Amino acid sequence: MNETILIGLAGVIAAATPVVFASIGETITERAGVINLSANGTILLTAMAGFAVAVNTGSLLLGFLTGALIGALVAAIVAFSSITLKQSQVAVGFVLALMCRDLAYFLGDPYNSVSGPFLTPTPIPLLKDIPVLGTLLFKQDILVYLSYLLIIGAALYMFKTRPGLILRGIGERPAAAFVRGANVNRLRYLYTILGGAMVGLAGPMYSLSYKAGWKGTISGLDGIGWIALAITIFGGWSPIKAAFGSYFFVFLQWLGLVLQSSLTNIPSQVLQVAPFPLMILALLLVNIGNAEWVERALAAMPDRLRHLISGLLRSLRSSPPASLGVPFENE
Amino acid sequence: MNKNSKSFELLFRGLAILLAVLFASLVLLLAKANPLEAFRYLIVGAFGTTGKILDVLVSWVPLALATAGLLFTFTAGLWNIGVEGQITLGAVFTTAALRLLMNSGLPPGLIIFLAILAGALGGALWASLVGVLKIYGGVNEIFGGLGLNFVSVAITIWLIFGPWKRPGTGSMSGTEPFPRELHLPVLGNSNLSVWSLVLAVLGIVLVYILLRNTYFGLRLRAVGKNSRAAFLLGVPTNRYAMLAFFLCGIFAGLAGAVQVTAVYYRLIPSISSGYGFLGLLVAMLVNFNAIWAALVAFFFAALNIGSIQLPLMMRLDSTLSGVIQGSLVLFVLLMDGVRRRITGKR
Amino acid sequence: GPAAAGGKEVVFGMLLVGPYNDRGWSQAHYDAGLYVQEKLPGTKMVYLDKVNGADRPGTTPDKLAEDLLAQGATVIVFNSDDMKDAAVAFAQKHPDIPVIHASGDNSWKDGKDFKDLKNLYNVMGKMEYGKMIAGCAAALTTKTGQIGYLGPLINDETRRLASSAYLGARYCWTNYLGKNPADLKFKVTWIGFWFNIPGVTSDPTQVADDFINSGADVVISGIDTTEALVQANKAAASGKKVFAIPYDYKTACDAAPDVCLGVPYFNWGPSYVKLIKSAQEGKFAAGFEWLAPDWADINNPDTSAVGFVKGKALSADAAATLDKFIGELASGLNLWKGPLNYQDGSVFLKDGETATDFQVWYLPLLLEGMEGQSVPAN
Amino acid sequence: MNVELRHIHKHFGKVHANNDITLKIPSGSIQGILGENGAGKSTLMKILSGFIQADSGEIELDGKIVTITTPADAIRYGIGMLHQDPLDFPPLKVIDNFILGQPGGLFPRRRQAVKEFMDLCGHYGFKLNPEAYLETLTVGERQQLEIIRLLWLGAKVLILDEPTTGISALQKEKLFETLKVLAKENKTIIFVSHKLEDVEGLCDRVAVFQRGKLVGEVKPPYKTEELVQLMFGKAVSPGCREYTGLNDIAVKLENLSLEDARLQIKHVNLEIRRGEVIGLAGMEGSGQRLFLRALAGLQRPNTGRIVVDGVDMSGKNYHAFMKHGITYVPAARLEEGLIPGLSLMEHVVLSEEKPGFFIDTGSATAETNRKIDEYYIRGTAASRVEALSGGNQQRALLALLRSPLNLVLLEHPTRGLDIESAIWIWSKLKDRCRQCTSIVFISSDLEEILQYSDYILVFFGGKVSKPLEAATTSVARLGELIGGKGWEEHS
Ligand SMILES: Nc1ncnc2c1ncn2[C@@H]1O[C@H](COP(=O)(O)OP(=O)(O)OP(=O)(O)O)[C@@H](O)[C@H]1O
Ligand SMILES: Nc1ncnc2c1ncn2[C@@H]1O[C@H](COP(=O)(O)OP(=O)(O)OP(=O)(O)O)[C@@H](O)[C@H]1O
Ligand SMILES: [Mg+2]
Ligand SMILES: [Mg+2]
Repeated sequence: MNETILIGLAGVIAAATPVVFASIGETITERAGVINLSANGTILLTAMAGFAVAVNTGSLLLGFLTGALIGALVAAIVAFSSITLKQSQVAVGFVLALMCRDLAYFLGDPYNSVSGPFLTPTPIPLLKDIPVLGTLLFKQDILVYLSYLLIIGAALYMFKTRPGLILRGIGERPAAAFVRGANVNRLRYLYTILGGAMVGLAGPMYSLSYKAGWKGTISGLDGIGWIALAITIFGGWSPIKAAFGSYFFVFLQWLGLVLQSSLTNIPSQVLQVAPFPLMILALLLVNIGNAEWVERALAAMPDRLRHLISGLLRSLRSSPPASLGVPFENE
Repeated sequence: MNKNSKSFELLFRGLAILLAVLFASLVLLLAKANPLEAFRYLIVGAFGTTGKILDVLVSWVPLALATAGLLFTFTAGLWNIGVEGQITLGAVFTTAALRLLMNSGLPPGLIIFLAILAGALGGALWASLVGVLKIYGGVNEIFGGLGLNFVSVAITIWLIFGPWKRPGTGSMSGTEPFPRELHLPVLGNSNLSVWSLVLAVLGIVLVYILLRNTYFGLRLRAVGKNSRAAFLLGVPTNRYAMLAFFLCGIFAGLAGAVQVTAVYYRLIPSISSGYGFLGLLVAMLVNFNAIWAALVAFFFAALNIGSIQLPLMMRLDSTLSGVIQGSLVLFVLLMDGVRRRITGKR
Repeated sequence: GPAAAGGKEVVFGMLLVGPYNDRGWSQAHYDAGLYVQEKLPGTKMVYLDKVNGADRPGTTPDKLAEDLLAQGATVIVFNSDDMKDAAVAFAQKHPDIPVIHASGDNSWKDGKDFKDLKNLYNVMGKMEYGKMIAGCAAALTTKTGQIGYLGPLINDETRRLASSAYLGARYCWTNYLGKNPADLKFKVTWIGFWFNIPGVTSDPTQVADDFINSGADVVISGIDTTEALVQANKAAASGKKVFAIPYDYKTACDAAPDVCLGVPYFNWGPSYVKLIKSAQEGKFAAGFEWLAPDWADINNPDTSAVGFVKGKALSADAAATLDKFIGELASGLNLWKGPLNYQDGSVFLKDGETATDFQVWYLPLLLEGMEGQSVPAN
Repeated sequence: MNVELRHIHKHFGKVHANNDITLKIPSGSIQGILGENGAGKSTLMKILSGFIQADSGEIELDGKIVTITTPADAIRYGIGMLHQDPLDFPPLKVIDNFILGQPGGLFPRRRQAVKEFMDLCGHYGFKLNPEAYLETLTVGERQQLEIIRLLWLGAKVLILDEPTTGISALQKEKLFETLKVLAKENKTIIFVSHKLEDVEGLCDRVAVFQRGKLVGEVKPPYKTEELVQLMFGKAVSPGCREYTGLNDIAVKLENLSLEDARLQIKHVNLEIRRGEVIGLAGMEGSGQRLFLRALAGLQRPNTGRIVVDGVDMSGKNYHAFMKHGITYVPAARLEEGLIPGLSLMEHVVLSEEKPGFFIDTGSATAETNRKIDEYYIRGTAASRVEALSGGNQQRALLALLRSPLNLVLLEHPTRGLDIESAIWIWSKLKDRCRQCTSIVFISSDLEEILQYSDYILVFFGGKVSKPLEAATTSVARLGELIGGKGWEEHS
């Protein structure tokens, strides 16, 4: 493959890494049956706070820890209000999405355009020399390598381990998990906070690495959180598909600018927003089989055609955790 | 005090407001600012002069319209997060109509009227798209709406920098401003257009009446609380959910139309001004009551206007208003949960 | 000071489109305000930043200017092209208030958009020169012969600035390095806005990376934010020899001195002093100024409207050549001179013909030899 | 294991669900728990299994007092419970359901688990495919899975809460055999039911609950009247049969074929006469619900016609059917039937077709109060429906039926109700029949079907029997058909 394209694709992987963290974090949270809608605000707040801490302490590690901590804290608010107080998760998450954003802009003002430390790539010896893959995967920074571990680890955990089975269980049917000995609400707290910490990490991943620095409202991060949420859904609550969705999203953006000079009669906005219609289309495909009118229309079709289409629709269907957003009460 | 009484509920509301104020103070202290001074400037900045109060009303009109619309979708149990895009498309349609008709020779009043109608239509169509996706395609309205918000911004920017760009330039300042006769007339020396105020007040009253004691309002509530059961009881639930989106879209579109005909007099990149999201916050606070919605929206608009004084007088960022608005809603939600826990009501 | 004599106390209000501390366009104006306070005793600045539709929803710059009036301001500065209509509207509404609009053209008699207002003054620096110098520094430095220009959105101003950079680069490439102009690759990629909006614009970080990955070793920034410098710095940290040229603000190189070839910047202070002083003395009159650098010393803070600070990364050789180029410009070298074609091959300037200010200000297309979109797609 | 419960109390708000229950269950026996709906049976079992906690009282296992605060505790002590509605994970595989909750290392040893699963299946004669998805299993199979899962976890006490509601007679036989084997293996079995014949056929001892109290313990031989007397505090008579059908045909099905993701129903022909009651019997998931929904226009038939009052309704939707006097009453009252958050009065307004824009609150309240009186609903016009008791919710649902009606379709009209309420509900329904309304209903209670139907359709895996005349059919005959036996003469 052309080296330039390879390096470009490697850049896509790097650019997508924060989104990978955020969408897998959200995937874990939602698998446990909780929607944390606050991602957009969380990422901005942690980008700012992580940057501020790193600037003041000179420590990147502290910056990242701050991000994870604040992400966990915001998630804990969502968990507390939805699990303990039984308030609407969507409402609380949405409020936090807006409030944390403004908080980031307000408190981050003194750090606007201050220069600070950032993470540089660390190619992995040996691995980096593998043809194609070396350039693509192994000349990145340490966070990108972490993201590989995260993708594989999260998928293994979710689908192959005992606690992963319970995680899926509490999202599907908390009462059934409860009678099998799982402390549903405690686990929901745990996974919401854990997922929140991952979303929180995405912030410093921008401000201390991929988009080093903090520039207030022109940091260019407002919207990322919503995109990560969309990708979670697009990925059908699977870590691997969420990662794929993140790469795909950034790839389209990249394609948009690579093709800008050759496709001069296509407005540049088209490829930039393409992920959203695509997300909607994906949601449409996986859900439309459940729509009443489709069922009615199918019923009127001749047998062969009906079986063909309904088989197709069934194979596309991917349903969210059955108890997503539903609080669990055993009394 | 009786744990189930109204005053108990009020107590918790008061507590929530107190907590929000404390939280905002804490944030201000973190920014090394004097909270009392900041609050004073917020208040003076919003109500200090008649001009300021009129400015608050300028901001109130689109916010109240968006909130009023959202009461329909909230009542129907729908999270119309796409309202931002609906405001934007309202503005786009209004601009399109004005551009189309400005040289038609029609009387300006009629042109404005038609353009506002077009705005309502634009918002309604965009909302219907979310509705169709939700109702006939199973796409959750939160994600459909979110996606369409992004698309609406892209459409706006494309129009501003592409087909509708000003001669020569193409800038964030938006499209070519419309001539003065196509502005909604303002009150005296202020920025407030009485017509848009009338529109908002009428809208609030209409929503109040519709949701209060009508068959329509009851059916909408039934759909919102239990759509399956409402269907079996004979309510055409899909039609009502679509109607909720459509009506919300009309109001959001009107908000967009007001932004074009009474505030910016053109299409700008961030034409929705965040009123949709802010409207969602307001709607969350007011429990389906349109009159309360109007009052809370006024308070939120006042925070927006008052916060302009912060950078001016204290070198603080104006986003404090958003922090206050958000924390208010957050603490009201939290305290509501605490109260229910205490009273044992689920 | 001498200026204090006879002047009355003047409060001037400034409306900044971005954050006052953005280390870019807006801060350059803010610093100029501080400069005025220092040079003109008896003056005081009040300002409001983030004056744009996204950050201050529901209001417009002309309305916000009223807030500055309420603070006692008697002169108002609008600092962005985006405030064009607001500046005009405000000036019309307050005919007795001197209004300074940086970067507009409404008071330009020969411009396309002349509004005959007694109290509106347009001032702009000829950044074209700054960009030419930037382009020259880039051409003198590039080893690959590939220069990337990170463009914001497409309009007259951004086209002419990108084209100026190209002209400077091409001149130095051919005249000093003696290379074939066809071997110089100058590519403009537009992100679609002044800064990144995820999901709406292209990501400038990606654009900068893409330039670097596809072989450009100098990236010139035309946007409000510093992605070009940041990405070049990162690439350099991993061993690549790449450089960047930021924009707008005098000390912009400080963020990554090791890869910074220099920065073309605005110095609004002197012209603001002049204008505010005339207001102070009651002599303010409408006008339009498009100010060239002070060729005696383009970095003289008291006289030059546009400057170029050389960066640490610029080699000594290149720096010397660059000085030579600046000297030539100072002595009248005009790069806006024919034969010059537009990007589509049509003739812009015939052989020997020089461009008028009008032609440069309202440049309709990029120039021949530049790669990239000239007009937004419809 | 010997189980002893002492002075257990449990309140839910003002309901005293368990009132000073003291009960001793020896190892190796099958203990029956009998009581009408809402008597507190499930509550006690949930306390024993750690799902909820008692307000006060003691639990003693093999002579030692234990504290059980979560299901995890109960599992540790060897107590396993099969809940009234199976608490398992339909989207997961059988083997995942089996493993989920089993303690152990990070990675479950799947192969080992499959082997042990197959061994247990073999031991008790169950045929379960470990790799199948749970949603493809019948309720009976899911119960079997739960039983062996609990045994695998080392359960010494097995609680079964109404395990016979959703399964066929055949499956029930098999279940009872298994339980007897387990008792012989010295497990303690607690069998909860409100069906007398189940308890009589299985249990070594029966404890009877009434309104939260333990009112008596009985040993075999059982006398049915004695049990009924204990359960209800009085004897109950179900009333006598009455045929209300006319000769006039209300609804006619011609060659109707239906299909959903799981099963097909083919070529059904049926005539429903005015005032007639048709009961649909079958294991849950055999097609009754699909059929009932098709009759309401909620499910579109693939072929065939539904003719109502001479009008062909094929392809029309539920609201079109409603206009022709057809109404569907779902089983899940609060999920599908009523609207939590709205008052009774608002329900009455919603259910009526009145023109106009504004609601006339005064007349609506009057109308609601009339219905409250007529249907003996304990509540007021302003009561929210979720605050009504289950029986009153069901009454409210009936009160909301429009009149006149051609056909009422009911899913489990008396599920969760005690016999008295059930009898009252049916008397109201029969009143409707006398007003020429036909009724088609689903029930898993064969007695109810035989008692109230004029004709019965039996469903088995999508096959539909010819209408059987209720008066000449027996429970045994129905049980066979439901279990898939004796269909030859029907095809
Ligand atoms: N979680 C709960 N919240 C409130 N009340 C409850 C709850 N669970 C049970 N009850 C009430 O406690 C009483 C006893 O209920 P329980 O479920 O133990 O009855 P049951 O004997 O199992 O009845 P059934 O035969 O219908 O299963 C009923 O009045 C019921 O409404
Ligand atoms: N969510 C609730 N809010 C308020 N009160 C409730 C709620 N749920 C149940 N109740 C009240 O608790 C009591 C018990 O309800 P439950 O359904 O257990 O009655 P029940 O004894 O089973 O009667 P029925 O035989 O009619 O079902 C009723 O008086 C009911 O009004
Ligand atoms: Mg029970
Ligand atoms: Mg009950």
